[in-house]
Amino acid sequence: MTAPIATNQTILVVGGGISGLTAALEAAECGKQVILVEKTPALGGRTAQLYRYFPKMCHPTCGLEINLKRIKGNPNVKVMTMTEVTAVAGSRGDYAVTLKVSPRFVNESCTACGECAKAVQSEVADAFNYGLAKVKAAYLPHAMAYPQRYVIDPSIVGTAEGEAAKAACKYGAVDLGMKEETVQLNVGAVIWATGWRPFDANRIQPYGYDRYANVITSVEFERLADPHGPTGGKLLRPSDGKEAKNIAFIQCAGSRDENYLRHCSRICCMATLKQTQYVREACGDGGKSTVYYIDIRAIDRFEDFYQNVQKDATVSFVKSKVARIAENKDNGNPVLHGVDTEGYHRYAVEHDLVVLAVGMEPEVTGLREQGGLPADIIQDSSNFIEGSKDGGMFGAGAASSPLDVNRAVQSATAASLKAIQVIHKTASTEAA
Amino acid sequence: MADNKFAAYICSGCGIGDVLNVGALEKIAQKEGKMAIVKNHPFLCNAEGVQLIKDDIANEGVTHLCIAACSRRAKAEAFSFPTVAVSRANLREGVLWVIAEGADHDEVRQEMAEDYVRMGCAEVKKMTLPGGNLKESSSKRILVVGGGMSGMTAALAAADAGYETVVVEKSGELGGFANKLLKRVPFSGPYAEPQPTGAANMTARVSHHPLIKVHLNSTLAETAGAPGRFNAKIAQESGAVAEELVGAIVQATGFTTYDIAKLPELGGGQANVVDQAGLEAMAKAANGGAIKRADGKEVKSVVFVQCAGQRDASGVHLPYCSGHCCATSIKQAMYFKDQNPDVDTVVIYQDLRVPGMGEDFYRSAQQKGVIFTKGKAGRVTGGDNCKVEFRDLILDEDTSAEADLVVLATGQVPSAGVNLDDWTATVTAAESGDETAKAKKIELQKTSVLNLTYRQGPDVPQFKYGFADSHFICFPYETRRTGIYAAGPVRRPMDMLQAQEDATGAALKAIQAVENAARGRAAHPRAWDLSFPKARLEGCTQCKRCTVECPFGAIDEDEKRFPLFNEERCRRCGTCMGACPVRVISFENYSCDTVGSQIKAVNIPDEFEEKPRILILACENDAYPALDMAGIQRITYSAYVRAIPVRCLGSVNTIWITDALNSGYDGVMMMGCKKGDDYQCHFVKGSEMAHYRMSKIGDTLKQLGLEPERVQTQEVAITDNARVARLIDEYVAQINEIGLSPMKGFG
Amino acid sequence: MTTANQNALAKYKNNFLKEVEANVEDGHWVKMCMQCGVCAGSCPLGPHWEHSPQKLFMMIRAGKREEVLGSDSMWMCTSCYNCIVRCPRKLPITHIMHGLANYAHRLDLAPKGQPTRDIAKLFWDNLAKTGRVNELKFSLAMYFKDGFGQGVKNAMAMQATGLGLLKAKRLNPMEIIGGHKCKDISGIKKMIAKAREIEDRRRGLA
Amino acid sequence: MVKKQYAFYPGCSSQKGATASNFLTSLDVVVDKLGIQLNEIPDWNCCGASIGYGEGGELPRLVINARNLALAEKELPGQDMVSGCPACWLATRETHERLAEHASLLAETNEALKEAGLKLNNTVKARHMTEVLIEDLGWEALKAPVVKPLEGLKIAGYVGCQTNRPFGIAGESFENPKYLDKMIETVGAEAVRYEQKVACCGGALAFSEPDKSQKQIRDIVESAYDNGADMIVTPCQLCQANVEIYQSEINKKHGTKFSMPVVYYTQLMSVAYGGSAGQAGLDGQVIKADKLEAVAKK
Repeated sequence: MTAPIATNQTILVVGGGISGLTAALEAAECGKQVILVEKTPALGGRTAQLYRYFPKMCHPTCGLEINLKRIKGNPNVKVMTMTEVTAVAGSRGDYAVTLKVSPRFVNESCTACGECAKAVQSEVADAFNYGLAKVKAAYLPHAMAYPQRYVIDPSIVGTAEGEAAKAACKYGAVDLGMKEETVQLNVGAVIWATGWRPFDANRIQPYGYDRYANVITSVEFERLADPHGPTGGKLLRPSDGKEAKNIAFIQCAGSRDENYLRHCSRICCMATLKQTQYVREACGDGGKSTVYYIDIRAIDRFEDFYQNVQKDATVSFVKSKVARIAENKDNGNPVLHGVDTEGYHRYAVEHDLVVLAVGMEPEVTGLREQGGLPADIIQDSSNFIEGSKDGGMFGAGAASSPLDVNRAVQSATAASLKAIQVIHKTASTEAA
Repeated sequence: MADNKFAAYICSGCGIGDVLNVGALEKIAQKEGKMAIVKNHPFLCNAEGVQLIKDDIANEGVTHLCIAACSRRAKAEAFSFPTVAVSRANLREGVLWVIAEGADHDEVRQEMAEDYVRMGCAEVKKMTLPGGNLKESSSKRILVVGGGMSGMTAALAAADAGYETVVVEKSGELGGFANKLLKRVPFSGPYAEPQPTGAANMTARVSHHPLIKVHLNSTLAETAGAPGRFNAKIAQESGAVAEELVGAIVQATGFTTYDIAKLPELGGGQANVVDQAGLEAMAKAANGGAIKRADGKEVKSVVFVQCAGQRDASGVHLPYCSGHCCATSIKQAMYFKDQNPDVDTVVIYQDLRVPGMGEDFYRSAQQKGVIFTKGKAGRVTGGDNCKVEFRDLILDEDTSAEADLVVLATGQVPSAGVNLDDWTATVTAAESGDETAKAKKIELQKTSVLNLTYRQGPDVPQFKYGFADSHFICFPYETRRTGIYAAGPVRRPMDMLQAQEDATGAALKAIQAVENAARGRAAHPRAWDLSFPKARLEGCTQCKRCTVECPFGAIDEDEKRFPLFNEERCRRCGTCMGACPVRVISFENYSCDTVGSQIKAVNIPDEFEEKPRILILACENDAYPALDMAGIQRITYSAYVRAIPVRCLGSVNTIWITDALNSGYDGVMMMGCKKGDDYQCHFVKGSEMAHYRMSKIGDTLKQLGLEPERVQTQEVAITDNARVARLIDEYVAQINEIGLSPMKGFG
Repeated sequence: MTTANQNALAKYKNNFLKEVEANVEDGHWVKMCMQCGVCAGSCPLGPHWEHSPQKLFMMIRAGKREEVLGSDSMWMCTSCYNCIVRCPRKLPITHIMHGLANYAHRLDLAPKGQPTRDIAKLFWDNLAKTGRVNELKFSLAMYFKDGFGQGVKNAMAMQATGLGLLKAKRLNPMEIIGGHKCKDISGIKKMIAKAREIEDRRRGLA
Repeated sequence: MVKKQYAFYPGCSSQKGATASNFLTSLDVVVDKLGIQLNEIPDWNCCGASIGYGEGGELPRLVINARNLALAEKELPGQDMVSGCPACWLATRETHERLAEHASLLAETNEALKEAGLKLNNTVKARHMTEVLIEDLGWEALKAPVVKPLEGLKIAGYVGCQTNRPFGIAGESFENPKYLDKMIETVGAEAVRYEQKVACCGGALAFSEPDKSQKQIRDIVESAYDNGADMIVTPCQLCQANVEIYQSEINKKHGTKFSMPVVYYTQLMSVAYGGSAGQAGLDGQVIKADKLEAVAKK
């Protein structure tokens, strides 16, 4: 591929989730040149994998549609997918950035007609659905994927199936010869919108996520509730595909815990309150949600959402950090053991399904080796980005702090202006 | 300008050519579409296909082209020809992928494709290329209202980016609420100790910044104009009025603290019961020494009562949580502990809300010996020996704590100016001669912050609880007053860290607004849009529907009550166009004609063919993508529908409906986004307005002798791929039920 | 009331938390609890506690001195360490429970005849005598702690067990005379006495 | 070959004629086959166990453990201290770590130790026998001497508490440690999956709260039966004693017919390594481990 033109007046945005999209677009709509790099094959990030937003219960893809329309309509933004930053040299106003572009095995000629997928039989884990389902090894990441281009999974490259996919494409879009490429860029400022990842629930041993099929994570639950998800929006539990009606939500799964994450992930309380309404949506009055919490952090305007959920007879709250989960061998129900600390009431209750409200940690950690952040970046004790020593690189969105979408966008918009300040300073000093 | 030359390009790729008779489509484009050039290509979106079109533009002088291929949502970059008018006939997602396979559908599938080609040609014929409207004289200065932390941050952010900035502060000094604080909570690691507020340094930077001009003791007497040309009249202490021409406005007017006098049950108004602001004052007075009460007694024990007059479900006090108060009380408890570890400090909370790294600040306070008790305060009595009665929620008992001082953590009340609902009601009443309303209007006017000369009222609309927030989660700066952006606690309850971030973001949006205005472009969400509404005033009946219904207050009225368009305020939704009963309002590339001609272009079979025709008018942001994605997922629906994307249901003019029914359509489906309190419409009331207007169309239907079912409005979400197909098939069934339209052949 | 208790009361007046921080093993951790209750739910003998650890911590902060020190709750600790490994604030809860129990015992505020309290004392005395535990003497002492009659009953009740061990050569009747012991018993005794003396001095109980 | 040297802390229960004497017996074959030399710490004393706190308090408990560490430091320089008994190990390791953390406590400790003519520099690492076997020798080495694989034996690995929490074996989880199952498999037997692997047997409260702790024991044994175990194996002396000895009591009280052998992992190894029933201390079972004896007799 040909490297896009970039100068010290160009802003590099790393990460194509809602924060990266925002940072890139806000700068571009101020007339700035932006290069937006995304590690995965499509833009949208984790918000695209959410079913609904709190508190409006609206659909994240609605905002994504607008942002994609903004991208399509704006020549100032150059998008590079399947691309990662491997090195950053130089300093504020003049960075030399090295990018690694992984092969998609499908070129710009792709029309998304889908013939390659028809020609391929073998399947791979569906990343969009957090591996809860499988997709063909030639796939469109999801219905709204941008760029609207298929991906050939490396596993079938060099196999008969790979050739079949190639043969099936009338447009010469399948290019099995693609190799990993390295691209060098010069940019004036860098915005790290590298986002978050769900905390690894396997590490929370007392909850047996690794041992019990019906203990899942909050991000997986989003996919279950989504009509575009693996269960077509039905809340079917993994062990036996039965509809889950009596669901437990465990807060601070990893967060606020010095054994795992020191910080509070901020979004999980609201996310769970939202998800209790998925249960209502699916089961009506027949559903039952129980929220096990330490503090309900429904901050600022969100308080009324909390108050409305409290009025919902199908939702109850227990002030308790669940001690451990066992499994009822006969029916596969998780059994929660703990104590309601409001007055000390011991419980041992069965639920159909347990949803762990897993915490947020930075997707890109403090590791300095390849793929990590440049040494110049300042991170806090949980590896969130506070800024850079030379003041030319900025964290945006969930890479900078555990933030909900609204605040992530706010943060990204601010980061966008800070980047513009940098390149304007460079321009004016050069002019002088 | 050169003569128009029309061309149509039909793609036979992605299987279009295999399933559809492309030759027939070409003929239609020539004969019915009257296209001067008609070409087909097996792979139109590749370099060669695109070059074919470029060459015709360059060599054949093509000015208008219809691309009959995939959806307008696909291949946008390949099919971007900025110098010509372009329409897209959606043969792939709109026909090929949604109509069931097999020979018995060949006929209806082909008819559908032919209609879309007809529509595409008809549309482009009525389009002109938007020229934009460059403003030479456009101002790029930024006005910041409010000189607190948010305001100063916004001013510095804009000025540091090279934009001249004007700050208007009503008090005699910059710094705002931060001046009242001894210290702030930490913004960065290790999140253990209170930090200096930094207000003084910031004040100094603002005062000395070459690009920043500050008006102290000043308020906005009047704000007229639009982005790029706001004229702000600034009333000064002296009584003089300064005028500033600015391009955009950041409203950072902050908050006031909830009046503790309203909390008598919590000791509000009694001795030694203070709010957090009061405690800051005491701490500043102590100046590093022991904190003393009003009566001079050294405070040896203090109780903090969280959520005082907040999170109140009873409707008496603030229903919301102000977010910052838990961390603030922690900070204030540290004031005591750091000065003297033996002071007893107890924080009574219901949920301790210190998100993110605030957890470390909480730990630090515990480390210092601050006691946290989960409880709900009942009665507080002040005096020499204060008493807080509360329910200990852990020990499950009613108990009480005695202390020298009680601090109530009260909430933030936004200073957002006039509530526009209130305003509109008052104005309407006043106009109908209500005297008290007239008086109230004057009182309201006094409370205004911006004093906008907009028809829709003097301030920005408020979202909830008086906060001037955006309605959208993905777009916190999506203002309903183009070029005016609220920032800080006036937008939403928040702490200083968030306020400064927010102000920086708002400054960017202000910069964007002045840049867009200068380019004559729209603002978010149609930032790329160069079209803007034009009105043939000679046809106007001064009915004021456009001025009333414009969701963005873009249209004023001149003395003769003709609409005065402020295109820089306009968001290009077309609501005015939909509202206009005499259809004098239009955009270059979107008008009553561009849509009307498409409707008329559809070939209506006579009733004996028993092929109903159903018109779909689909919101281009939610419903049309849903239809599109139904195609991408190969979900099939009836071939009897003809879908036209509209910018917003609010732009739908009833003439389209009546024309459609007159010309023999059997039904009309309007698909818009969610309405109501949690509306999805980025043009505020489009969907709602459509429902309203269609409720009115009943009479027209009666006159035509048609059943009300022939017009249907649906709320469709972007995720409704499968549902939208179901809705279509159900409606087709329903239409077959009530029978085909009697109007056929009369159109 | 023991003088130790009087001293403590005098020194800390109504600030029980400060007293605990100063005098109870790892007591300075009590203030760090955030009342999540994971300890309460993790304890195998939880169902038998009057007050769970996290509740005890709240009671300490609330100054409920007699209720806390008079409670038999912390005597229910089996030292399984579940609470420690699960505590999100890393409180050494097991140690705090041991510390509270010991403190209550030293001030003689712990419930009289609390079996674990009594046995803990017997055990310690037993090891302090020879430096090593003499299981037979320890068991017999246990049976007879509530007087001779009860002792016989206890012994009879546990006869099967005892005989089992005897058969398995895991209970040695010869232990009744002599049995295992350290060589430097006197040194050990002096050492323990000294440690006790230092600790009491530090805690102001001397 | 050069034997690995360790300062050995047997602990009271492992002494001749004490409840865990059979553990010590079985250990002989194991250390011999694995080339380990255990040098008993001269004149070691009791660790205070988990119940010592009641009367002992903090410092006296630290001091008695410090004495053992000081003795090892002095008499067996350069050797890690290894204990077979979790309670001993835990008390010693806790002492080592707390004294390392708090200089004042170390000073006070030494002040007391002086009375016994000792001084502690706190340089000795306190370890548990399972730790040593897994970390210092490794699974391959543990498998090598197996001559009589315990084929067909279904064994419930009962880890219990104190070998597992709060320190545990490196890399193992507190809720589902796998090393004991791995040991069972290493000696050729089948590890039974059951719920009570890390449940508490009541520990020292077996004496003072018999009903409460016997409830715990009952759950453990029941679960082992339900999952088809022939016997239970444990690394813990107190667990072994409680779970084995009180079965008769439980049977008496609840009419159950428990007769579930409870052995030490060293007894399994001893047999698998070719040791006789006697060498494996199987004569020390209150409930005979017949199936294991059968293998030993092969």
